[in-house]
Formats: sequence, structure tokens, C-alpha cells
Amino acid sequence: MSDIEQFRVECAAWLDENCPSSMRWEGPKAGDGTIGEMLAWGGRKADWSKNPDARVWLDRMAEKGWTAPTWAREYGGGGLDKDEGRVLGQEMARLKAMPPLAGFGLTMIGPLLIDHGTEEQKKRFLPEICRGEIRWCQGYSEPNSGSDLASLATRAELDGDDWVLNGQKVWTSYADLADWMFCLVRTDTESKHGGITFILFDMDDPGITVRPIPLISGYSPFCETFIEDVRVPRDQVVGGVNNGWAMAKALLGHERSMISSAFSERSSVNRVVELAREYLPGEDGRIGDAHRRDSVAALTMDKVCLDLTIRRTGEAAKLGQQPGPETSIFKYYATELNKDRYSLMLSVLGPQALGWEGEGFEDGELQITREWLRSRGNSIEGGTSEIQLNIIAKRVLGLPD
Amino acid sequence: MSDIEQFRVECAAWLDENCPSSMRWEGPKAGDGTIGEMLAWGGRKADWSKNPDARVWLDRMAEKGWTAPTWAREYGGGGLDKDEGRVLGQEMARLKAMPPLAGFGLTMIGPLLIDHGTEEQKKRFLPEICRGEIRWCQGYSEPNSGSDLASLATRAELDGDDWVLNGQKVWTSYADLADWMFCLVRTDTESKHGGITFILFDMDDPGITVRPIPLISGYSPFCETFIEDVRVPRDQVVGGVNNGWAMAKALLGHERSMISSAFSERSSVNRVVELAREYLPGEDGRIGDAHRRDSVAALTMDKVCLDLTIRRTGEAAKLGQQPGPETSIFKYYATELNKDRYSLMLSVLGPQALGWEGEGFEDGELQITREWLRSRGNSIEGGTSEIQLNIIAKRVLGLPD
Amino acid sequence: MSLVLNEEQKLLKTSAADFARKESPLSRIRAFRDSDDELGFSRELWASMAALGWPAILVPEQYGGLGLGLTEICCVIEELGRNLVPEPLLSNALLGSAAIIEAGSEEQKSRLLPAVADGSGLVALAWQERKTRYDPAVIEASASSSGDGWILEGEKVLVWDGHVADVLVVSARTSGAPGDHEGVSLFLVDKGAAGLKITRQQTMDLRNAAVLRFDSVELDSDSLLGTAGEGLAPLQVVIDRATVGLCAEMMGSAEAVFAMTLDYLKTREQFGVAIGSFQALKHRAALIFIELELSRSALMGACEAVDASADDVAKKISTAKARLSDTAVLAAYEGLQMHGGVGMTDEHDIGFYLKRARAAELSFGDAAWHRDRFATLEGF
Amino acid sequence: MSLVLNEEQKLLKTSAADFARKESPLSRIRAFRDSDDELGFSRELWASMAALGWPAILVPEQYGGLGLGLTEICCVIEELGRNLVPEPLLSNALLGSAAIIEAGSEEQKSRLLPAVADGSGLVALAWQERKTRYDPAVIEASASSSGDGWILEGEKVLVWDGHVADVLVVSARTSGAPGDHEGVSLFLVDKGAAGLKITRQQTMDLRNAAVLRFDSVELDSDSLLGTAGEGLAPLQVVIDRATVGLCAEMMGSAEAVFAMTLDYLKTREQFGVAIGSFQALKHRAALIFIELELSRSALMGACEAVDASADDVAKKISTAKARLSDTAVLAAYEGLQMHGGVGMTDEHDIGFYLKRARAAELSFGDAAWHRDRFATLEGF
Repeated sequence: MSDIEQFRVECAAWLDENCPSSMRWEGPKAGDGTIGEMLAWGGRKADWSKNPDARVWLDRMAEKGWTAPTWAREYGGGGLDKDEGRVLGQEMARLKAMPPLAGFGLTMIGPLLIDHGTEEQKKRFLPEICRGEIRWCQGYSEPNSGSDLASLATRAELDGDDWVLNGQKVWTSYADLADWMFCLVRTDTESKHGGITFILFDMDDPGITVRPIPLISGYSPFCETFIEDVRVPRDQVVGGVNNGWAMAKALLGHERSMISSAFSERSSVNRVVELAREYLPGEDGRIGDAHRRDSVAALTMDKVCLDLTIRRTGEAAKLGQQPGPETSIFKYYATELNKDRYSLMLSVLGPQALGWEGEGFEDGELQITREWLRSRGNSIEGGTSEIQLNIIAKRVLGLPD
Repeated sequence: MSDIEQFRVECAAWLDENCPSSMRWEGPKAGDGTIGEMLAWGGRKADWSKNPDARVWLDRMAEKGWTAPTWAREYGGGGLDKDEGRVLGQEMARLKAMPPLAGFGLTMIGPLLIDHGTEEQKKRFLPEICRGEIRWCQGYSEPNSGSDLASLATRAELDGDDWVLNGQKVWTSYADLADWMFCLVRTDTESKHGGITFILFDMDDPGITVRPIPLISGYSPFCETFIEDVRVPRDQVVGGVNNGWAMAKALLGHERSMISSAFSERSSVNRVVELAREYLPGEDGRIGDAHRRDSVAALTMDKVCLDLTIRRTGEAAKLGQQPGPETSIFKYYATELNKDRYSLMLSVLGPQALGWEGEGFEDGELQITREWLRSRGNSIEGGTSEIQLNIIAKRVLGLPD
Repeated sequence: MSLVLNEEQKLLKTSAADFARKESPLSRIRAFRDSDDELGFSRELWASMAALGWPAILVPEQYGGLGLGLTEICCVIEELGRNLVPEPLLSNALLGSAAIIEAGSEEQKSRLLPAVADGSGLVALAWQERKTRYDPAVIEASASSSGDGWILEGEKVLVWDGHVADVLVVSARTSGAPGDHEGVSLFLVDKGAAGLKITRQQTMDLRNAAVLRFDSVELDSDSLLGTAGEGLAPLQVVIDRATVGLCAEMMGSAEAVFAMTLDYLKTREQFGVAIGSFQALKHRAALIFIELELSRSALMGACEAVDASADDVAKKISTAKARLSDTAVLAAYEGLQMHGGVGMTDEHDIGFYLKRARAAELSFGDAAWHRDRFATLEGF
Repeated sequence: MSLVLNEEQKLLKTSAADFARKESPLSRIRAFRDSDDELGFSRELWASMAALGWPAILVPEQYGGLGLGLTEICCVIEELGRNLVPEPLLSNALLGSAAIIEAGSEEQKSRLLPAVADGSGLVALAWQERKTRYDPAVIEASASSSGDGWILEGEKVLVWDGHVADVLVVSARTSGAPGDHEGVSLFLVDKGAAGLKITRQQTMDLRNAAVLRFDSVELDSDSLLGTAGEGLAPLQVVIDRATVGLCAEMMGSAEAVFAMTLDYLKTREQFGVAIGSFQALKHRAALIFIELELSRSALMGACEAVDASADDVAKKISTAKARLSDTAVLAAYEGLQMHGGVGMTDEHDIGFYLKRARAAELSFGDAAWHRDRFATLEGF
């Protein structure tokens, strides 16, 4: 048996012995929480009461370094090579094992530190990330920046060995649950893109206040973060002073693709079909309203085309064609389609979509209405639809400014 | 009896005696030509063989000055006051009498000359216009101007007492049938809007060549007019040298409203309903295809809304509210609706819409296909849809440049 | 008749606009919501509105009303709609009392309408059930005769302002099955009737409404409104006119959300310029403007048709509701998108308009439903 | 199977692209039209295409063909579609000879297919009548048995390249009424058969087609293709695959019209700048690009499903035709509008693409028809 096959056997055996059965995800079942609740997000403020097995799974995997299997062992990773990492992934998939740890630490700030952090930063942060001891949030958007991220105004001024930060961040997801923030601040007002610095700080530092942002759909993980005279040591800058724009660009692509794939997967089109069958019943399981039936078919087919496009791009990537700016179409199309889908669901529900809570409505109806409202933000967050169209026009089609 | 009632009685009697019965239009009947063929357009090249009565009617009315009833008698008009003019209109409507003369002479260049022409120009041109002896065409567009009319390049250079013209005009409707052109030319290259002059010339002048422009739909009244060293006397400038932009603006409004009302009236939505009933038959005279039925209903209701809007604006105007730039919505909406209507008609015809001429298709099918192709130009001619939206955004909504 | 307002109507509209601006800014419905106010509106403000004569507009003069038309009440409702004013004008004047005017006996009118006109009495119309969707014939609530009177059973939902109405007009089957046109009857039910349970509903758009449960509610013989089994026709007339009222409300709120959006386009800067200078947004704003203009024409056309008792009144009403539904949703969707992230926050007011726009769209027939009705009326 | 082309397929596509660019610029169909050419294409160029093996792609190897798949022929058709190349590849390979491959006997295949493969024989499929619309069962042409053979009566329209076909595959009723699924039979008819009148049709999009009139045409017993009365199933299979071929053609022509439009946006100046710098046009161009990308995925998905004989092949084909129909029309409509007046002139090439886009949309089922079919296949 080759080394890699030997690894596969050992790996499978270990996983089978150590992965708690509740961490093997067969899709949503009655009594389960949502997948978001079942996953381990880690951090000092983690509440494990809903998913105690998740903590067991995290700790066991972290001990082997398999929360970040291909990172170096000295940074808390598994030290696996590419082939071994793939085998581990395959064996986890075979068991339907959930990832032992989720969040920005592993997916965003960790990789960035590996590429651009100092040796000290890597030693300080990566092991804690791998063990799920610190949870991260991202401080990019500000009330007056929006699509024009580079116009950010939170300023950092050097005072001795510390940067002193003042300003405000918005749309900080789970800032109330995070331990550290990676953040863009303005260190030079002369240069728009060239005056931005990427910096890390502890959310427990004095001067930081976090306030959740309720949305039109109700509760949301988004927060406002107020930053008042927060002192951050110089060695918490990543990638050098005034080099934050380059750091942000490296990460922004990640975020966009995550959001589009999240929305592409999350809500299945069949839900629209089932709703239409229930609320607009026709003969033999058909949808009784021919006009809506056409709309349901159109959206179902749109989803088929989107999925085919994602698959096609993936196959082309495997053949060595690097995906370029045309991936903006995923963000655009997936989010617009999701909006259309929820809009149609409301039309299907009719007056039963009018509820907020309480009497007169089914729970499922109330939920769809909330999700519909939330869906309206899909084409705003992570780069608006308009920004995606600008990118396509300029960078793919080469249309002039 | 008051003077005006006396006038009404005489007017009615005269009209009844003098208006040929074929000039009393009850709507299209079998054997009639189109209304465009039946109308008198006048001019030296007129062919009266299809409508000899139209010539009789024109001559009789022109003799009384009633082709332009409210223009002064000395210019060939009827010299009627406003009340008399209205009474004449009412009595003509009562008889369903067709206008005795159509074309740009009465509707565009005539009124412009009355407001801005020299006394000599009025004496020279207005009587000929009133008698239908000269037919006019309009030389605005050029191959490289398009929506940006002020960028026109046909140049006029002074040589003695003549302007010498060189350039090319496009989209000159009926240039092949017209006797005179009113035309914008560049007399100053330093100033874009301020270097344009409004000038008149005879189409028989040496150096003018006219070439019809076939469209994607086949024959069209549009022509290209090539202008090569055409000598035009100075006294054929209207409104002064380098003042042409003001003249054009006064006329452009006319043209836009004419085009939108033309398209709004021309093709009735019921045609879509009748076609859908014929090609997609259902039970009890209903349209059998529920999805198309929805589209037919939507377009029918759109037309109702457009007609109500035109009526509402008209009533507001009667109450003294001057229509402003918001009338751009008529041009936009009427033409987009007409395009949608023809697009839907093609969908209703299905494969029977694929013909150009000859075997395998009904005449009516072939005609709809041609009209559909022609309709695609509606949102381009007379100010593109994009220009209309720009006007609304800027001048109605006050959005910044 | 006309598609533009006459001087009296303009005056009425201006005074309603002044009233709404001064007395009822948008912050009121937010405050009612956040304080879990049990009425969801103010009886004092309602009294002020009554003093201005608004509840009396449609009540015939012999019952203490002004005997004016739909155009007049729409002038008021549109301006209230601009600020989402929560007082129960539409529900009372165009649904509850309208049913009494349309179907009631002389005795019933004389007894009930004077209080409607002076604002002291509120009447609500209970016509919708969970499966009604947009067809008032699809009801299961039933009334069986019992001696001289009736016994009412069933449930009604989305009874606008049903939580505060003194009298409820309730549709119920006295024969037939859900969907049948025959067999629908209308009844007057006192809010205090034994066996009637009224529960306030929390709607997403903060329109005040209630669920009514009838558990063997005994009704006198004179509680029947109109003729037994023939209630659908007057009910349909009432709902149709109320639909125009709803259109007027949508007109006001759609113009308000567009005004809010235009203002944002002119003031919000990105990349160093006002975002309203981006041509793509300009064109989209212009398209909304066009829809608003066409919508106003459709609304005025429907008002005119009702007030002139025109033959094509139902077609004009369906045209208006279809258009306003599409326009209101477009203006709200586009407005939210153009506001970006801030529009998604509960703190911003635009969410109220978005919710109201779709709730109104999905009430009394959405655009597709009215297109279908229009096509049927046109015979195709 | 895959949604991206393999190296051989890419090579085939590149060579077809080179061929179309060098040998068949758009000016060719204009020249054929303006000269009233009676073929509407060139036999010489067709011979060159045959020499490249294109008509042989789908013909099984035992009959002299290459035995390749739908993906391969679509590679070629797409590139020909880019220049609206008029030679009869699609009609011959995906309609006429495809019906023989699908339904023919061993004898019929051996007799007819070698000539198809080497390009010397052309076969057309006559399946549409004036009322067929998109349902091949809606036909009135009839074949009654007569002795050992058949007598054919009726009319077929829009027979692609029917004016030059040596052999015609004709659908006719041997029993039943228009719309019945049973009773459709397929026949092989020689172009010279007595009683057959072939008239070329002038289509708006310059696709070569003919009307066939059958006036008591006598057919031998061996002219029956497949089983009497059971011709609809193989016919439907053939039409479905040809639909994918049509999608490939539409893909090529939609990309061509978009390229033409992009070029115009970059070079045409108004108000002193390239019109492609106007954001409203930019966004619209980006939306077309998105549709083209989704369309390509739908096309590749349909090719893959056919070549892999997937269970959902019909759904994938309907998805592709619906998408391509919408995209092709969008790209042409927007392209024309962005070109402004010059695009309306017959002199400009964009009109050819516009006409072809809608003609293709209205052939073999438009988007709405395929959405309906998809919904039925999905059982809703």
C-alpha cells in the first residue's frame, strides 16, 4: 500500500472513531438546529449549550491540527501535504462529517497572515485560530463608505508605539460574538487608496462599543462598532502601513464568492414549486394558476442555468483556466435570482404573506415573509449588483470610463 | 344670431357643399387607400391619380384660405379669428372632413416663418404653402450626429451673397417627394450650439442628390440627401446666422409630440386580442394560452393607462398647466409599448411570422412581420428612448449631471 | 367628469396633506409598534379627522354625511398614505360603513350611519378567510337560521381595524360551498356579541387588523344586511371601491418612497459624486417616474369611472390596481436597492414603505389577478 | 461528460470558426438575397464542408460516417451561426438524415446514409404545417394505404432546405386527427415524385426553406420509415436534438451580434465621448453578457445530456431553448437599439441577426412553450 493509501486508511479509522454522530450531517432533520447553530464558530464567547458535540469534535480535530490540515504544524495546523489534505477532505465527505470549525479565522485572516503576516504574528494568532479560541470579525464598511470602500474615514494616528483609532464601522457581522477584529483604517488622508492600513485589535480593548443592527426582517448578526481612542500596538498592523488596500483586495474576492455560493445553495427552488402546489392547487399535482406556473418554471430553469454555469466554470478552472472578473456574474445572478424567488414566493402565498408574528398565520408563512425581507439585502451586501455590473462592463467587456 | 353663429351657419353650408364625399373619412373601408394615400400632401411632384378628390378639396379650401384658417389673408390664410377658427374645426369634424392639406409646410416651417421669418420670407413662402404648391422636408440628422444633433457637420460658407453648402443629411422623410428643405447647417465651427444656422433651399438646386434608404422592414420614406456645393442666397436664412439652434428647438418639440401621438393612435391594441384569439384559440372566444393571455391583458391595460395619461395631460393643459418636459414620457412610453405590442404579435403568430413574401404565409402575417421590424425604430427616431430618459432625469427629476 | 381635480378637491387634498405632515409623521407608526400600543392609532387624532369631516365624505346627506364621491375620499386617503397614517379611515369609510350604505335597510342606515359620519362609531368589514385569497366567494364561515335569527360559526382574518370596530359586517354562507356565488350573506355583529373572540393581528406592514372567531354567535333577525344568500354582489361592489381607495393609498406611499429615493440620490455621495449622477440610476429613476405618472392616470380613471357609474368601472378598477401594484412594488424595491445597506436597517423608514407596498399589492387582488379579471371582462 | 470542450472538440470548433471567417462572411447571404439566387447557398462551399467531414459527424461509422456526438456538430454549427452561413448542415444532419438514423431500417440506412456522410445527398425533414406551431402531432397531411403502398396528400411548410433536398422525410397521418399522438407515420419521398410540388419560401431571416404540396403522391411500401402510426416518438427525438443544434446556431449569432454591439459602443461617439462610456448602456451590456454566459451553460448542459443519454435530457433541452430564445432576442433587440438609426437600415448587417434571432426563437418552440414543457416534465 502506498503512503497515501496508508494515510487514507488511518484517517478513515480515526474519523470514524472520533466524529460524533450528531456531527455527521445528513441534511436538516426535525429536532436539529440550523446548520449555523450546529457548527462550531469558536471564540471566548461561544455558547456550546446547543451543540456540545461540536465542541468535542472541534477539540479532537484541533488536537490533530486538522481544523487547518495543510497549515504548518508549528502554527497549529496539521502539516499535511496537498494530497493528504485532499484525502482527509474525501474521507470527511464520506462520513458526511461537518467541518470542525467555521468562521473568518480559518477562511480569511489566517490565510492572509500566512501570506503577509510577520513571523511573530503567525506564531501569535494562527495556533489560537486553529484551536478555535478566538473568533474574528471584519471591520471594512463604514456609514459613509458603502460601495466606495476606499473612502473610509476611521482614522489611526501614531502615538508612541501605538496607533490610536477613532471612527465607526458598520455591517460588522457577529461583532457581538467576536474576540478580534481585522480592520481597515485611514493612516494617510492625502492618498485615497494608498492611505489605508490593515490592522488587528482585540474587541475587549477599552473604547470599543458594539451595537446590533436590527434589519427590516428583524434580528440580524450585523452590528455597528464604535471605536473611540482605541490604542493598538504597532505590531498588530498586517502587510505594512498604508498597504491595507492590497490586503483588502486579497480578501474581498473571498467574501464575494462566499456570499454568492451561500445564496446559491441555501434555498432550494423546489420550495417555490411546493408552495405553488399548496397555495395554487391545480389538477394532478400541477400548479393551478397558469401564469404563476410559468414564473415558477422560469425561476427553476434559471437556477438550472446558474448551477450549470458554476459547474462549467469549476470544470474550466480544473483545466487551468483561472476564473477572472467574470465571476462577478455569480454574485450578481445568484442574488438577483434569490430575490426573484422570494418575491415569487410572496405572490404565491398571497394575503397569507402579510403576517409578522402571532395570530392568523402559519409559522412557515411568517418565516418566508422574514426571509423575503432579508433577501432584499443580497444584492447590496458583498458588493452591490450595480458594482458587479460595473466590474463586468469595465474589466470583462472593456467598455471605456 | 351672433356673428359667430352666423359664421357657423355659413361655414357649415359651404363645407357641406364643397367637401367631396370621399374626403369625409369614416375610418378605413374596403377599397379605400390608407389615410396617408388619401390625404393631400401637395407639392410639385404630387401624384393625384389615387385621390383626385383630394386635389379638388385642397383647391377649394385653399381658395378660401382655409388650409391655414387663422393665418393672415395676405399670406394666403383665412384671416379667421380664434373663435372662427374653432368653429371651422368643429364643423369640419361634424362632417368628418379630412384636412385639406397635410405636411410640414403648415405644421412646422409655416408657423416658424410667422414667428421668425422676414416679411419677404413670409410673402414668398406662406402663400405657396397654403395653396399646397410646395412640399417640405426637414434636414436635421446627419450620419455622425444622431442623438447629439448639435454635433452636425454640414457646413455653409459665405461666398458673395450666397452660402455654399456641403455635407450630408440622413433620415430626410420624403426628400424624394419634397420641393424644399429646411435645414440646419454649421456656419461656425468654434461654437457647437452657437454655430448653427437654419436655412431653406429648393431641392431642385444643382448639387443635391437624394437616395432612398431601405430599412430592415423594406421600403421606407426615409432618404439620404447629399449636398455638394449647393448655392443658397443669404435671404433664405431664417432667424439669423448662428441662431439655428433656437429655431430647431422650437420645432423639435412639435416633431416629438407628433411621433408619439402618431404611434399611440395608429395601431389598436384590439388587433393583438383578435390575433391571439385566432392563433391561440381557447373556449368561448377566450385566448387558449393562459400565459399569453396575461401578456395581452397587460398590454391592453398599458394602453388604457397611456391613453388616460394623454387625456389627463390634455385636461390639465386646458386648465392652464403648461405641459413641460414630462411629455417626454409620451414619446418614451408610446414607442416602447408599440414595440412590445408587435413583439407579442409575433409570438402569437409563431412560425407563421417567419415570412418575408410569397408562398406559405397569409398577407396579414407578412404585413405584421414588416410592421414589427419597422416598430423597432420607434424608440430611435425623434429622440431615442435613452434621450427621453435623460431628459426626464435631468429636467423633471433634477438629478445632477 | 375629469381626470384632474377640481378646486374643491384640490383644497381637500391640500388640507389632508397639511394634516398628515403636521400631525402624523412616519415616526408615529414606529412609536406605536415599539410601544406595543394596543390600538395602533390615536383616538384623539381620529377625532380631529372626524372634525374635518373625512369619515362623513361618503355618507349620504340624509344620514348626516357629506354625500361626496370616491374621488374626494381618495384625495384624503392618498395624502394619509404618503405618511402611512394609521387611523381607520379606509377600513371604516370604504369597507365597513360602505357595506351598510350599499346593502343596508333604511332602518339600519338610520341607526348606524350618523355615528359613522361623526366619527364616533367604527365599522369594519370581515370578508377574508385564510383561503379566500382574492375571491370573496371563497368562504367557509356559515350562518344557519335558528328561530327568528341566525347562528354564526367560523373564522375571519385580516379584518382591517377589526380590533376597534364597534360593529362588524361579516360575510358568511347561508347555503352553498366555498366559491359558490349564491349563498353568501352579510350580517351585522356587535363587537360584544357572546361567542365572538377578537384577536389583534401583527402584520408586517403595521396595518391594524384582527382575527375574528365566531363560536355559535347568536344573531337577531335584523342583523341580516340585505337579502339572505345574495350578499356577494353588494360585497363585490364594496370591495371594488375600497380597492380604488387602496390604490390611492398606494399612490401616496409610492410617491413618498420615490421622493425619499430621489433625495438620497441627490445627497448620497460615492466615488466623490452624488450617486444620482450615475446614468444607470438616472434611467431607473426616470422609469419609476413614468410608472408613477401612468399610475396616477389609472387611479384617476378608476375614480372617474366609479363616480360617473361608467359601464367599464370594473375594468378601470382592475387596471388601476394592477398598475398601482406593480408601481408601488417597483418604487419600493428600487428605492431600497438605491439606498444600499442603510435601507435594510430597521432604523431607516424605507422599510415601512417596502412592507406596505407588497402588503397592499397582495391585498384585494395582485396585478396578475386583476389582469386575469380584466381579460375576462373583455371577453378574451 | 463535461460542460467544457475537450481538445478535439476545441480543434473542430476552431477550424469551423476559421472556415466561416474566411469562406463565408455575412456579405454572402446578402449577395444571395439581392441576386435572387435560386439555391441561396453554394454547392461548391458545401462540398468543401463535406470534405472537412461535417455532414458525416453524426452518421454512424458503419454507414461511412464519423459516429461523433451532438457536442461535436454543435461546435461546428455555432461557428457557422456566427456568420449565418447558409449551407444546409443543420437541416441535413440534424433533421433529415437524423430521422433516417433514428427510425430507418438497416436497408434504408445503408442505402441513404453514405451519400449523406460524403455530402453528395441532401435529406430534409418536412414536419411542420401552417397550424403545427410547435407540436409535431398537429398535422393534417395524410397517407392512406393503397395496395402495397401509400398515397400522400397535404401540405408541408417551412421545410428547411426542402428546395434542394434529394430525399424528403415527411410526417403524415395514417390514422387519427390533428393532435393525436398515435397515427403519425414517417415517409421517404423522392424529390422527383409525381404529384409533389416544391416551392421555395422567402423567409424574413433568409433561412432557406420550401413549401411542399402533395397531390396524390404514390409511395412504395418501402418508403415507410419505421412503424406505421408510431412515427411521433422518433420524430420528437429528432426535433429535440435539432433544437439543440438550433440553440448552438443561436449561441453563435447572439455572440456575434453582441460583439458587433460592443464594438459600436466603443467606437461610436456622441456628445464627444464613446457611447459605451454611458453607464446605462454599460449596465445593459453587462446584463447581456450575463445572459450569454448562462446561455452557453444551458447549451453545453443540453449537449452533455443528449450525448450521455441522461434521464433529464428533455428538460435540459427545454432549458436551453428557452434560455437561448430569450438571450438571442435580447442581444438583437438591445444591439439594434444601441446602434440607433443606422441599425434600422437594410444596409447594416445587424438586421440580419435581428431577423434570425426572432425567427429562431419562433422555431421549435419559443421560450414560453419550453417553460410549459419543462413544468409538465417536472410534474407541476
